[in-house]
Amino acid sequence: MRLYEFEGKELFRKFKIPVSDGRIAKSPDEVYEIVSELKYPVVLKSQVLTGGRGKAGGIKTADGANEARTVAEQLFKLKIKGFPVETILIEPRLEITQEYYLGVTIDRARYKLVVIASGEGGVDIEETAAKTPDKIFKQSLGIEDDLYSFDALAIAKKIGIPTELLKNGAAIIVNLYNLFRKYDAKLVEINPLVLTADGKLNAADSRVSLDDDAVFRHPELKELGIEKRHEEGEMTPREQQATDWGIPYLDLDGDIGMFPGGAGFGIMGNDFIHYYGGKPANFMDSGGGPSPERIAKMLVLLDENPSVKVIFGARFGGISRCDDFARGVLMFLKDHGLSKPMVMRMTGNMWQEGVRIFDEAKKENPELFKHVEAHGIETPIEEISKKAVELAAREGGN
Amino acid sequence: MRLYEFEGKELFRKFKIPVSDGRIAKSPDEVYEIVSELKYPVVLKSQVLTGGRGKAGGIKTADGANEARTVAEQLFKLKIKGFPVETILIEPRLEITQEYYLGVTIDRARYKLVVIASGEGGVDIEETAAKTPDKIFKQSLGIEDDLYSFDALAIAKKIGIPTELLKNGAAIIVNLYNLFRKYDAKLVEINPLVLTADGKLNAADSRVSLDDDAVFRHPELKELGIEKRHEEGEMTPREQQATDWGIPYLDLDGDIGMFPGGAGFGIMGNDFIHYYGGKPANFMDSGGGPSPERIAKMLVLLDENPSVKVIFGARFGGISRCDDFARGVLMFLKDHGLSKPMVMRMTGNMWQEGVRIFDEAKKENPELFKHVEAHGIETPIEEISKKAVELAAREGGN
Amino acid sequence: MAILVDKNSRVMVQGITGGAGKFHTERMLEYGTNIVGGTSPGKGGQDVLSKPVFDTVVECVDNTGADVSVIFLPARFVMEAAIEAIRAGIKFLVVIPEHIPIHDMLHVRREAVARGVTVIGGNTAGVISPGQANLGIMPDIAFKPGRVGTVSRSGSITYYVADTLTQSGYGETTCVGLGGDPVLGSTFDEILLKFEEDDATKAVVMCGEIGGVYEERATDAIRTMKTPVLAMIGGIYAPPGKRMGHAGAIVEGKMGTAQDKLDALTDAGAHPCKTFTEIPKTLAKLGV
Amino acid sequence: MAILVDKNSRVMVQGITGGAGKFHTERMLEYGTNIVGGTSPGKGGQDVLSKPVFDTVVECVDNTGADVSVIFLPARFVMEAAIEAIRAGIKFLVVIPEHIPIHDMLHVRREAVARGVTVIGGNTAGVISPGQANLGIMPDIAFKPGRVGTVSRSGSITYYVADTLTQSGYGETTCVGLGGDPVLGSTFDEILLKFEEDDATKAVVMCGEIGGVYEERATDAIRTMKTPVLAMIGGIYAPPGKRMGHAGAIVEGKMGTAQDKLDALTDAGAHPCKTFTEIPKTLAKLGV
Repeated sequence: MRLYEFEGKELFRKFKIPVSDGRIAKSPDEVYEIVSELKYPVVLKSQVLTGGRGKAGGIKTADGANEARTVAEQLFKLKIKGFPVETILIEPRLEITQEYYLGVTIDRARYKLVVIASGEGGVDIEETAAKTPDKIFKQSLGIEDDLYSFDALAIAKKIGIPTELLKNGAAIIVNLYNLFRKYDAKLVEINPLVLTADGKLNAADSRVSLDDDAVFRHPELKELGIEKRHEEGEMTPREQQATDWGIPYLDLDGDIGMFPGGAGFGIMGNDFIHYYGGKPANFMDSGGGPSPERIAKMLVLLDENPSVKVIFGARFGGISRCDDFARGVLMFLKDHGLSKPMVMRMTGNMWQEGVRIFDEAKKENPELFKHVEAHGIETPIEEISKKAVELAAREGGN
Repeated sequence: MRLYEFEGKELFRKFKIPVSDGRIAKSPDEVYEIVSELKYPVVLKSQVLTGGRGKAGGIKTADGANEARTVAEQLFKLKIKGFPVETILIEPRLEITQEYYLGVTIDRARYKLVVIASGEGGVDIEETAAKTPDKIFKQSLGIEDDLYSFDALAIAKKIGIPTELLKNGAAIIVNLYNLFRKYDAKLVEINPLVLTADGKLNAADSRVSLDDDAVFRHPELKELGIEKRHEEGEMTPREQQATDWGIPYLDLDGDIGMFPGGAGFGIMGNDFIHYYGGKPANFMDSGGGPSPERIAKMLVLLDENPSVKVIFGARFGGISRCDDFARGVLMFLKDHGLSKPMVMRMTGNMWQEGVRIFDEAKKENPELFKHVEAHGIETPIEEISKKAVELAAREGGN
Repeated sequence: MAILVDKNSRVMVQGITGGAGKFHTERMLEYGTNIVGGTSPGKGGQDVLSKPVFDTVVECVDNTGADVSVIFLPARFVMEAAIEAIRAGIKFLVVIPEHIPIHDMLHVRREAVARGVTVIGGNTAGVISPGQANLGIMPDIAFKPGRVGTVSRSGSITYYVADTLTQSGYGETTCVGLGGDPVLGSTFDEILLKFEEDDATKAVVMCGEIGGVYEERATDAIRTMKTPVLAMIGGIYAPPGKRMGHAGAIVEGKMGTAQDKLDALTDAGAHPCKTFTEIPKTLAKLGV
Repeated sequence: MAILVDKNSRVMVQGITGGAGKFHTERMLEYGTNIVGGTSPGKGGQDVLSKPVFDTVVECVDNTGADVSVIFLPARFVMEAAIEAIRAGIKFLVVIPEHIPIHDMLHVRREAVARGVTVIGGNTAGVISPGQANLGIMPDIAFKPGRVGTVSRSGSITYYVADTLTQSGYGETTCVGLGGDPVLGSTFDEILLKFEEDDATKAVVMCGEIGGVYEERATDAIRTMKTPVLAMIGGIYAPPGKRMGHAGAIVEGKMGTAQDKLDALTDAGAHPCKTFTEIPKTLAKLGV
């Protein structure tokens, strides 16, 4: 769960990491009102859940309320990598004399937390890391380890924080690390941490990503107004629909509707379609042990997508039982009806029961199954993939 | 810093340890008002910073507001081991079917935290521990160790918490341990943890002692109304005076005023006086590196105490410098004047400077020193002790 | 004859009284897995499927001699359950649930490494040594005793690969699902090296996917192995995954695309396969 | 010739730029203590009393070869300073400040034990090996090189005992103040056993006091020692101390009165002394 800059700074404030007094606004009029009250020149920062905001023109300065309103009008029209600007953070403009980088993340390969620091902060930090790795300092710690001030001070010294600010710098590093552990973060970054002309350190930007799976442990986030949110750019209407239904779904530009089991074959199935010359219309993941209702909804998404010419179904029942799968398909066939050809394969856990459910329903109403070509363990999945590609070519006429 | 029962329960509540809804009252009228609002029979519990409250008659039940007022009038007149009852905690009366003991403390000899539990809680827990130690269960943990639910559950099972409440019992133990670590406690006890007739666990009493030296880390205690407090029973006026001045001081029943250096010789000096047949009038500790003002105040306490016939002074300057000591004595002699004989010894850090200060002052005004017999390193402290005892015998005429 | 679990393993289930726990315990028992009991705090003394239920793992180990445990519990309870099992002397632990907090898994990993315990998961379909023991939620239909080991991130890929090996007559020694969570109890290299030590395993199929760092970490192990390794990577045609900020790039380097991963593994000596049907062909070529 | 510190020790001061730190550093230097530098975070590069100041202990150790450190810092900074010193390779650490949070000292002790470092204090007057090095705040007037070691809880008692030994011609090898805090970096037994290994130390005077549990813990060590131990306990006539709840009684047993402690030590073979003047008499009787 990625936080907005202003939310991350709220957490920084709680952990005594110095940030500017910022105010947020949702409209040009609000921007005008806020800036009217302020005596100093401001910076208007678009709040979006993506990087590259500065280069995309999402950060602007203004000297007074009128200029701020004009600038804000432009910003609220912006879309940055598909994210519309809905909130602007207004902060005093800083006179910056030096930019540092501080970050904490998880080194998954070594199962460590890593504190990263550099004396060359800013947008080009990755280039610095790639070209002059000796300008990047890292300290690895076990999840159970405290970061002590003396180690933080050594880091602050290495990245060139001035002597008189070493203790402050060390405190910021320790507090950032504590914030990371306290809130189950995956990533916290201050980039840049700036040294201002009046000799103060200030976290000029925040990037905080928390572990969605641990948010339940932090109900206080809700009290701060920080809630689960959609982190992708603007969605297609169908992606929005899938999100509302809790189904991981992504529109692609092909014509084969992918109706897979778990995420693993969800990814590899797309490769298979490509190998045989087809193009998937989507990516989808059923999640572990989907209910019949969910299975039915997955099919609705594909059936109602005009780009989809053919549906490719694959179910290897593990925690997801084939009987539930079959029930879901049947529910869809009865309640909604299938308007395009579907070729599918079903095997694994409870597959006999799945077959029995299909057979019975077919006996009762063969019409329901007129577009369905269902295979079992006897047909390799590659054959099904090939059939789907062939069908799509035939249906699409292209 | 020992907390009152109701304060400890406030912390319990924060840590989800089940306690009754309690209300506190400062007068019989307040008790009457509160009980009038309540529908259930209540128990009135005197809030004092000492044990043995029940046996001293400090806990009473009442069935209605009138009875509660009458009972409260008696309780507010009580003194329990020298502690006047100033606050009463009013709680619903519980129907208790079983009493357990839970505690966490520090094993100083082994540098461990220890969780202690017993199926036989209540006031006789120490007797249980002494007579049937197999009914007491202990688990030692390092200060860095978390107490996990599974270990807590094993403890809960050992002390006989019913199967259906094992998870609740384990949670209480874990939370008590977490409270201990979170608040830098020296001791937390639930005695008794009770099982009520309606099958619930309830922390019926709390005992919480925090580390005074770590209270600075917990400003939130102040927000809960928990502040540093005097933890002794009623003080003599002189003890109160000393406390106000920040001087550790205790009245004893002898006639030799003890004016020692650090706590170490403060304790042993008292023994020495006894060895030579005398009796100290007090215990006192100067604290590390006392200022001249503090030294002077220590002498004021002794000079104004009519029981004191002779003052016995001993200073071995370590972190407490003899020059400051001499300046303090001189300040007292000039501002207050000494009304009784004092025999003293001064050596150690900066002793030459101390001697110089005395010599100079004496030259200027010999009258100031007419009651002062000052020795240096040449006279063993035992000789000074003997002299003090002899002087006291002479002065006291007994 | 197998790695991690075989017919002599004494298997317990943490969360044996829960819905999923009970359902899959029954399936595992039907497969012939030597399940000796389970835990459910506060339900000690009951029986489930004629197996004894205990309040704690220590009690279960003391009374049944369990040495392997499978966890079926809500994600938020997994960390303590895993540490409990590790401290109680369990030597191999399978963590089925998904959505386990990442920091929790770091604690579990630390405890496991400190005590020499192998943990797989979370979010794994489990481990099966065909004909001997089936731990987790894998469908038994795909598996048959044989001479090839498999290790993969995803459950569904495990099934497809095993199905392929079974249909083509190779069969499997052990099939290991590492799990789909971002931080896992075990990594490819650790499992590959266990296969290397198993005489019955004549080749290993390793299936990774786009994202994460565990595939790249396997190259050193593959270079040292005598047992041939076949590699499949999912996501060759998937859009590149999101990186975790600058810090992610700095710590983990360039996040490998699926093709990068496949190239790295091939460079280390693994035999790349695109589809399942290429697996038996490659094995035949290698003379397995 | 001494324990813990001698003339070859390379001593640093943590908090060397502070008021007390600087004052006592000057005194220690005057005594001839081999002080090589100190730390004060944010003041690295300065000089104090012609000794270099560093930001971190690691820098100080790297540049000066320091192996002993004395801490003069406010109590709330002691835990981190101590852990910093221990991790930087300091082998003997003297913690002067009082009022250190108890939980902090538990952390320090853990770190010290894990890395084989000796810590004394908090709330200690320090350690002196007369004629060689004086660490802490002890007045040098009381001390002279000689053949008796001392270890006590209280600073003032250390001075009186040393004064007695000095005046009676025995002199001291090393005098150790354990400190007055409720949880200490070292215990009597640990220091006694160090004296046992020191050839120059012909006897040890141990001074405890009422309260706490550290005196009783020394009895096992005393039983194994060849070097005679003289024991003094303060508080024979003091009112009994407060116990720490039921839990304290359960964990620590009956809180020893001063007389109980003296009896236990005597029973273990120590020679009890009531006043300082009995010390040289007892030593003479023992032929020291």
